[in-house]
Amino acid sequence: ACTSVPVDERGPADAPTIDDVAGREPVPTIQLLTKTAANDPSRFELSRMIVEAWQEAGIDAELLPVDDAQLNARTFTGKDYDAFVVSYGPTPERLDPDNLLSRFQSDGATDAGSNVSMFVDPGYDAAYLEQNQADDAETRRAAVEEAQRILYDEVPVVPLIYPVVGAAYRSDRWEGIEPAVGYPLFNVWNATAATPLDDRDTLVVGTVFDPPTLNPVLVDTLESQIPLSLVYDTPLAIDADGETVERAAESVEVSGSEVTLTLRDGMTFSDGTPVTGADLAFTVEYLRDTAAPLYAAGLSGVSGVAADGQTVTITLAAPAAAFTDVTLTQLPILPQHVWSTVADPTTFTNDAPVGSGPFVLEQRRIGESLSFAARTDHYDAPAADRLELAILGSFEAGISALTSGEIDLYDDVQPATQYQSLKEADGVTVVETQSHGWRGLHLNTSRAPFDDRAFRVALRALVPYDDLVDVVMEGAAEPGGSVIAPSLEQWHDPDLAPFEYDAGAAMEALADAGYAFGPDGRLYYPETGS
Amino acid sequence: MSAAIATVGWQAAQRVWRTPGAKLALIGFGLFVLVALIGPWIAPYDPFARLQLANGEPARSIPPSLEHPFGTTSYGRDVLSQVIWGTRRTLVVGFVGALVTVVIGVNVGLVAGFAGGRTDALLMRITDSAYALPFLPFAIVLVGILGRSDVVLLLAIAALFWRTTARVVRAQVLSLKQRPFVRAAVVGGARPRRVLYRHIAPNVVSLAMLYGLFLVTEAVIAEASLSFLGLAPPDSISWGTIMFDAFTSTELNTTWWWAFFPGLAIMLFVLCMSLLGRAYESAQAHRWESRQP
Amino acid sequence: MATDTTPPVTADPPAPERRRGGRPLARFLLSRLLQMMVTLAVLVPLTFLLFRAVPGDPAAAVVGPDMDPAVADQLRERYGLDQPLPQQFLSYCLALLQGDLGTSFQYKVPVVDVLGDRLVNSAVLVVPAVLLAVAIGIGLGAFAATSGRRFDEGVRTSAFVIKASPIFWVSTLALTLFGLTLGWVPSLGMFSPGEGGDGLTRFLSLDFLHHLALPLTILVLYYLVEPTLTMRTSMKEVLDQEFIELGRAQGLPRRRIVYRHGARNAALPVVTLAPALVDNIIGGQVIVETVFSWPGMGRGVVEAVNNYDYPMMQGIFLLTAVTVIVVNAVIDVAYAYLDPRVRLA
Amino acid sequence: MTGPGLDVRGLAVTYRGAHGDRQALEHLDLTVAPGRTVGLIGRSGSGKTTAGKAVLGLLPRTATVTGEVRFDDTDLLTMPERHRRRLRWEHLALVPQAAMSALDPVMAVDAQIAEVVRAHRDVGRKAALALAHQSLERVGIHADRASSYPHQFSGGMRQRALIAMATVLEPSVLVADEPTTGLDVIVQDRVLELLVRAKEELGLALLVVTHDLGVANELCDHVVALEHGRVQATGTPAQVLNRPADAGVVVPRPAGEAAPALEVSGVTVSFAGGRGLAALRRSSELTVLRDVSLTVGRGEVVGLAGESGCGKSSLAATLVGLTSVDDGAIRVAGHELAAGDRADWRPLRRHVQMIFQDPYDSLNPRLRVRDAVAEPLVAQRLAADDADRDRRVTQALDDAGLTPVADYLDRYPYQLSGGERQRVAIARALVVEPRVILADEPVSMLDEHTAAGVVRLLADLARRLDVAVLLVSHDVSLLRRVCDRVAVMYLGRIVEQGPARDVLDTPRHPYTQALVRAVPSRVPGQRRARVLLDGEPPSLRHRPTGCAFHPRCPKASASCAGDDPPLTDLAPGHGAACWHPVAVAAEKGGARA
Ligand SMILES: Nc1ncnc2c1ncn2[C@@H]1O[C@H](COP(=O)(O)OP(=O)(O)OP(=O)(O)O)[C@@H](O)[C@H]1O
Ligand SMILES: Nc1ncnc2c1ncn2[C@@H]1O[C@H](COP(=O)(O)OP(=O)(O)OP(=O)(O)O)[C@@H](O)[C@H]1O
Ligand SMILES: [Mg+2]
Ligand SMILES: [Mg+2]
Ligand code: NI
Repeated sequence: ACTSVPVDERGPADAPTIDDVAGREPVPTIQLLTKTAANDPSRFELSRMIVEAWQEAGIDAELLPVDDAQLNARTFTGKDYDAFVVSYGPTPERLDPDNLLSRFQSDGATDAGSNVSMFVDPGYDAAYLEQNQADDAETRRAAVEEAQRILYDEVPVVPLIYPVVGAAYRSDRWEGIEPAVGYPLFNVWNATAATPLDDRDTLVVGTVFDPPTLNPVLVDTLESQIPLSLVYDTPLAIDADGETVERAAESVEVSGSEVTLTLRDGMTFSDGTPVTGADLAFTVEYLRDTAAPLYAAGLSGVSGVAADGQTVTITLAAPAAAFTDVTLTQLPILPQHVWSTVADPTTFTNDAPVGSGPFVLEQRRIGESLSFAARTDHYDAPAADRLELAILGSFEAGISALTSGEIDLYDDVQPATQYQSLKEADGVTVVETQSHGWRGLHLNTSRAPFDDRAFRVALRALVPYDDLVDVVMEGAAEPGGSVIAPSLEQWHDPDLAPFEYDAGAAMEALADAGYAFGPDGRLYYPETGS
Repeated sequence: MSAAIATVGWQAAQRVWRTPGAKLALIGFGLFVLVALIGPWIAPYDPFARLQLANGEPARSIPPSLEHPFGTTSYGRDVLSQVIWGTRRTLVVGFVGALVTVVIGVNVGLVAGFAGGRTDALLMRITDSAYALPFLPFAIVLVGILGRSDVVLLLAIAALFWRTTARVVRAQVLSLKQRPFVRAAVVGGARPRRVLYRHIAPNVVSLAMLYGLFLVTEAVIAEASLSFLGLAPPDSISWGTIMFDAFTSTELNTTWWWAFFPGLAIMLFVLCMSLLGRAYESAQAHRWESRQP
Repeated sequence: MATDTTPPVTADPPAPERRRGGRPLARFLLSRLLQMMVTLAVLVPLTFLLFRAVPGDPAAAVVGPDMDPAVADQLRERYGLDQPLPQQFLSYCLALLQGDLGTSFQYKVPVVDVLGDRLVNSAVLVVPAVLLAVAIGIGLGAFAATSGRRFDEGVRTSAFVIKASPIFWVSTLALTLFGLTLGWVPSLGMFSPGEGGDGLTRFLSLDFLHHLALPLTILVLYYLVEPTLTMRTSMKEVLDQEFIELGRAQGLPRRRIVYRHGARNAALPVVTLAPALVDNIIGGQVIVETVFSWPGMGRGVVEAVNNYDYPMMQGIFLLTAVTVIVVNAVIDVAYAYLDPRVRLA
Repeated sequence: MTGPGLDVRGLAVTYRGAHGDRQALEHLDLTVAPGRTVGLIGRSGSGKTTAGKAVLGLLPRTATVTGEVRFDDTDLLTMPERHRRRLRWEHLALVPQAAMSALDPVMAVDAQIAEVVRAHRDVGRKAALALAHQSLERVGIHADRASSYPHQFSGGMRQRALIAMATVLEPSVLVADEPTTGLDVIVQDRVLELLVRAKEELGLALLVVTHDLGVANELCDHVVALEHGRVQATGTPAQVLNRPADAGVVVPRPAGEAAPALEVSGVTVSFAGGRGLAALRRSSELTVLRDVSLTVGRGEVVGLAGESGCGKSSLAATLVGLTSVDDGAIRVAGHELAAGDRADWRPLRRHVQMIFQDPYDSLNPRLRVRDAVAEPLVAQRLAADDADRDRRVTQALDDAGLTPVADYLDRYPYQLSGGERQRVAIARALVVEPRVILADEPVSMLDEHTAAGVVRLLADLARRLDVAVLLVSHDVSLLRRVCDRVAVMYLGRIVEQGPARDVLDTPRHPYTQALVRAVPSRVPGQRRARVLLDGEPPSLRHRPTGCAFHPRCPKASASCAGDDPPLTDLAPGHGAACWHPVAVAAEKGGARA
């Protein structure tokens, strides 16, 4: 017979109890915000399980699923929450630790600031700054380790799981496709490397994400970057292993706050104009000055740009380690002769983008498809003649389209289990990669009881990590630990062990801090004055 | 007027019962209502519980069997229990939606038809405009703007569905107004309010009930459609949300039962209601209007 | 005396209006146009209020784990949502008059640019579905009304069952069965990736028809119910009428009576069904487009909602309403043309 | 040219139904020889139409027909449908009962006739149309109207078109089912004339189905009376139609001037015409009553006659305040209401009451008799208490002749017969003890016997309770029987007014004369001279100039089109609005002939 998943062995074994609650306040009900089951079923499941475990342990908690916008408004832009479940995707920029670490700086701990957990810790700020401005790898790594250790110990955030993400392609038709970090299959490397095994000439990539715009000034989501990266070259790029490598730039030199790039010779934009350092210099200033949502933040530290032939020197106000690894690996090189004539870049649709990338946009049909033609004169010329991005109506549509062969490659950052049914499909290869993104629990350290580290530690110990991995993720995940995922080997601190469910430790932490369960079964704050 | 509704309602039920072919629908309807009322006590499992097999494996995607007559979902939940729990929300939305709509529709129709002139013209232009708004896009947008909640859903239903009832009632009132017995009431010295509520309104009640019955099915389908599109209130369970889960699970081709049974429930319920409506209609047809002694 | 002799039977009143489609029709058109304007005049402020009273926040959809919160203010400013409401309404109306529905939050391009394609995509699915459904419905209804009890009952029962079956259920199951399990039809979109092509000729390709088959079939089935039932009832009523009986008495062949006199009259109410069916038609379209990933207006509205793209929602909403109003007006006029009682009234 | 006749033997029809079988016709025998007319008469539902259709083989499949229908020595009933179909219209034609709906509304009239022609004769479109036009011409519909659609025709024209359609192939047998029901008497007269002419010209064997004994009397050589599907009597009209058990003549009111209870002077009423935007324009207003003046004294019964649509009901509605007055004054029981005075009618409601035409619909279906009758008392708060109310309700029902009252108090309208309903309506009018009762065609929907009872009751009440009664009716013989005075309306004007006998026996206005004479005589053997007025009844929308009657008036002169004649007294108390009133002496002789 079927039974519900037992939550036994989790009882508050040696929970601190008291008979007299005089002089104590009860801990209010904790609200855990999450997305609705409709928006994100597995996140909803994770959250439900956590709340159930907390309740089981005697802590009053309730689940509050809300819409995307409401969730964002209450958390990222409002900070009006107790705890919420977040999902940090495995985006390329997160291959560098700076992106995640930057989210815990004290000066971002305002209602509209980027420090969602409202975490304030001067020691952390120092560590963050050090890694950000370090100019040698060793110092930076040490500072990164220090920063992640502080987050691990102070618990403003609890990474719950690192999902294993899946992707799949028709290996009976294409070769040369290799899994990479970030988006494992759909990236510029595979787009150019994919080679047909038969006489087909178009690589058809399925996606549920309809890239909203091809105007770099307007692009505001990381996902929209991918089509952009096919059309526009970037000076640097992150390769399949997560290393920063040269791309349009032949060489890059960093000395203190000065970055010097030398562009390849002989590159042309798709309209035939040669690519020069002036274009890159223009781009840097243009995207900074037009406040392009995706790039302006990274470029804000640029205090000066100078171009000389193919060489460009960028001066930063202060050294920034992430500038090369994050900003320059994303930055599309724009043709100055096109953009300098654009009257209002915010209404410019950029229907026929002129770039120096390996592909040119042939046609874009909103909600249906984008098709690209390969540029044979590119230094990394694609093996296939064309690439088509087919916009799908739903994730499941992509699964069936790959099965039936309507698409060749499908890479929609989803847990690997979602690709399960493809494993049996003929001619399809499913790729599973350990994500460097994670799902986690942000705790609002600016309000009680989350302002108390002991309480945060207790809550963290009451999360049933194994169940999250086994039941919700169906095994396609690793239990959480540091904010820098273990898969980012060069930054992850291996000393920080994965979390484990440990009710005893939780109760101990509560008892030590003076919390106790009253005769009514509720948890009470420590006695005031003590 | 509520007394009129009560008597008309009871007499209607009796007559419908005697109408051939309606018994089955009435029984089916009764069953649905019963399930909605006592669902939580008869559901074999917690609808949200992730079930395990005896060997500790999650009870994922089990086809219909004795143990799980409607099978289980890919999360290992019992579909039958979900359908049973979903009945309540579905029916509540259906009936409350229909009630609100009928009340609005009947009153708009009564006032427009009876007052005539400018009031009528204005109300009818508004009704026309309501006809220009197709329900589903309207509701989707409304939910998108005001948030996913039952109140918004009912608002959407109430905001549009009254239009048919209003039109029909208005037409009825216009014809009643010209009927000699209403003119006779005026000649007899009845004031407008008395004419409207004593002579006209009771003759509209059975029509309103009929539209009420049909509106229940419309509201149920509306709720289910929105839920299916993922616009149900968070954490709610209805036949539509079960199907939404099934549809977005990517495992529909291996767990057809997940979507099949909640859909079947909707179909049977709607069928029951339409059959009832028809039975009521035919039971009503010659009752009061009979010209034969 | 004059009255006692039989006078020649003469002097009927003069024919009131002999020019067909003359002034009465023009007057009718004019009044219909005016009525349309009034409806629009009610709708436009209503839409505006609906969307602006609860101002949309394009930032909310974007700022999140992947985006810096600082971007939010920047975006709000860009979409000019900080102006006072009356001023916004004015600029909204002025823009509307120029056919400008605003700029999509999501796509960053004018809403009309996106909607044009989507409207065409919806039309190629819905228009054939409606036409087929009406044609088949009229035929089936007429046939059911005039054929034996058993067939008639069968048609009626099937109609009721189809009517009771939610379309999302039917489409989901059909997609699962024919698309996924049996693999007879493609499961998504309008074209196989890589096909597509350009211009309207792409809708003539085999690939398109293959994609069209299942959603079209489901829509036709779904749309079929009302015309069939209406035609059936109306046909039965017409067949009970005196002029049909007279046709029999006149010795006209049965088929001629039923189809030339009966069906022609009975089909008129089917035409007037249109306004009442709008909900059906558009509701079915939204669902089918969503289930089959059909890039039309229906899926557009769902996507717009999921992306908090208010200008897009508003645009679709208004465009749908206008389409409905115009189509209804056209149908009214068509009806007036078909029925001499209206045309020459 | 004379074709074969029709011979029906032992015809019986049974309808199979969900609730068992129903024998609609039992053993009917009749013979219609060429050039002869046989009438089938009887009350509604007695099986007349069934018989007519059975003859043509037009009954639905649920009907079982036995017996013999012999035409030209063959039995139509045993003939295969294929053959029968060919016979129909070529030899046996029908003028169906419902002229209003017997023509296909979406097809031009001449095209419909041509279609029949082409179904039977191998002729081209043109030739068929020509034949259709010829046939329409014969019934007085000219080519320029022939291609109209049915809705553009008046009722009379449609009936004529149907006759044209039935005779286009010059059949031998014609079955005319209620050919004049629903038509105005003057139009009826013309249609009857047409039928007779067609019969004579074509040598038809004519079978007429009617419930109007007058029509049967005038038209038929032989009559078969049906009752519940059984032949009740058969023979010549003289043998079958004994003079109807008349309501007897109501006791006339004692002579002398009655104190006026209701006075109307110069009342003009118009309605906003048209629909939609047209309603906003003043020019589309429709004046339905023009300068109407009328007096009804206490205890007096005044009749109001006129053809359909002339404004009789509008006047009645105006007098109870259901319609507002543009001009003129109304004085009821001492209360004066001036024009434009939309003022409160409420104080007058207890003095003026109305009885509506349709007994089946003038009672609220949801109120019991008790409540229906009490309604005016409750609405006007006239009863002192419940006991008083009950007493007055009982009294009113008793006055209305519903005894024993207790039997009726708790019934719903659907449990009452038409006559009983009308009596409840009368009781409701009486319960407030009004001074004036307006009865708008109170008996036109009742069968003759019931109608006689109701009318006698009204007249009796007028005498007994001293109530003034305005009786609206188009039934001249009814008015003759019960009224003290009669007013005749034409297109919203009163064209003649005076003592009932004077007006009805010696009409002075040509219209009244036509109206009175057009009523088919029910005296067996009496053949009346037909009136046969020109043209169609005019509509208010196209009101002729001057004397509105002049386009149809046999005596009209050029001047008639100029000025509208005033109502002038031609004899004491007897006025007519005509430039050329009918001479008295000549008329007297004519009427008696
Ligand atoms: N198709 C039918 N099926 C069953 N019963 C019928 C059918 N047609 C007529 N009847 C019944 O047969 C009886 C005779 O009807 P018929 O139409 O012949 O009456 P009628 O004398 O013409 O009456 P009316 O004056 O009202 O036209 C009625 O009781 C009627 O209800
Ligand atoms: N509410 C109204 N609006 C516009 N026209 C009306 C209205 N009521 C009546 N009429 C018109 O007024 C004219 C007189 O109608 P009324 O009912 O008074 O005639 P009637 O003499 O009672 O006829 P009948 O003998 O057919 O009852 C008709 O032409 C009618 O169409
Ligand atoms: Mg009859
Ligand atoms: Mg009348
Ligand atoms: Ni003369």
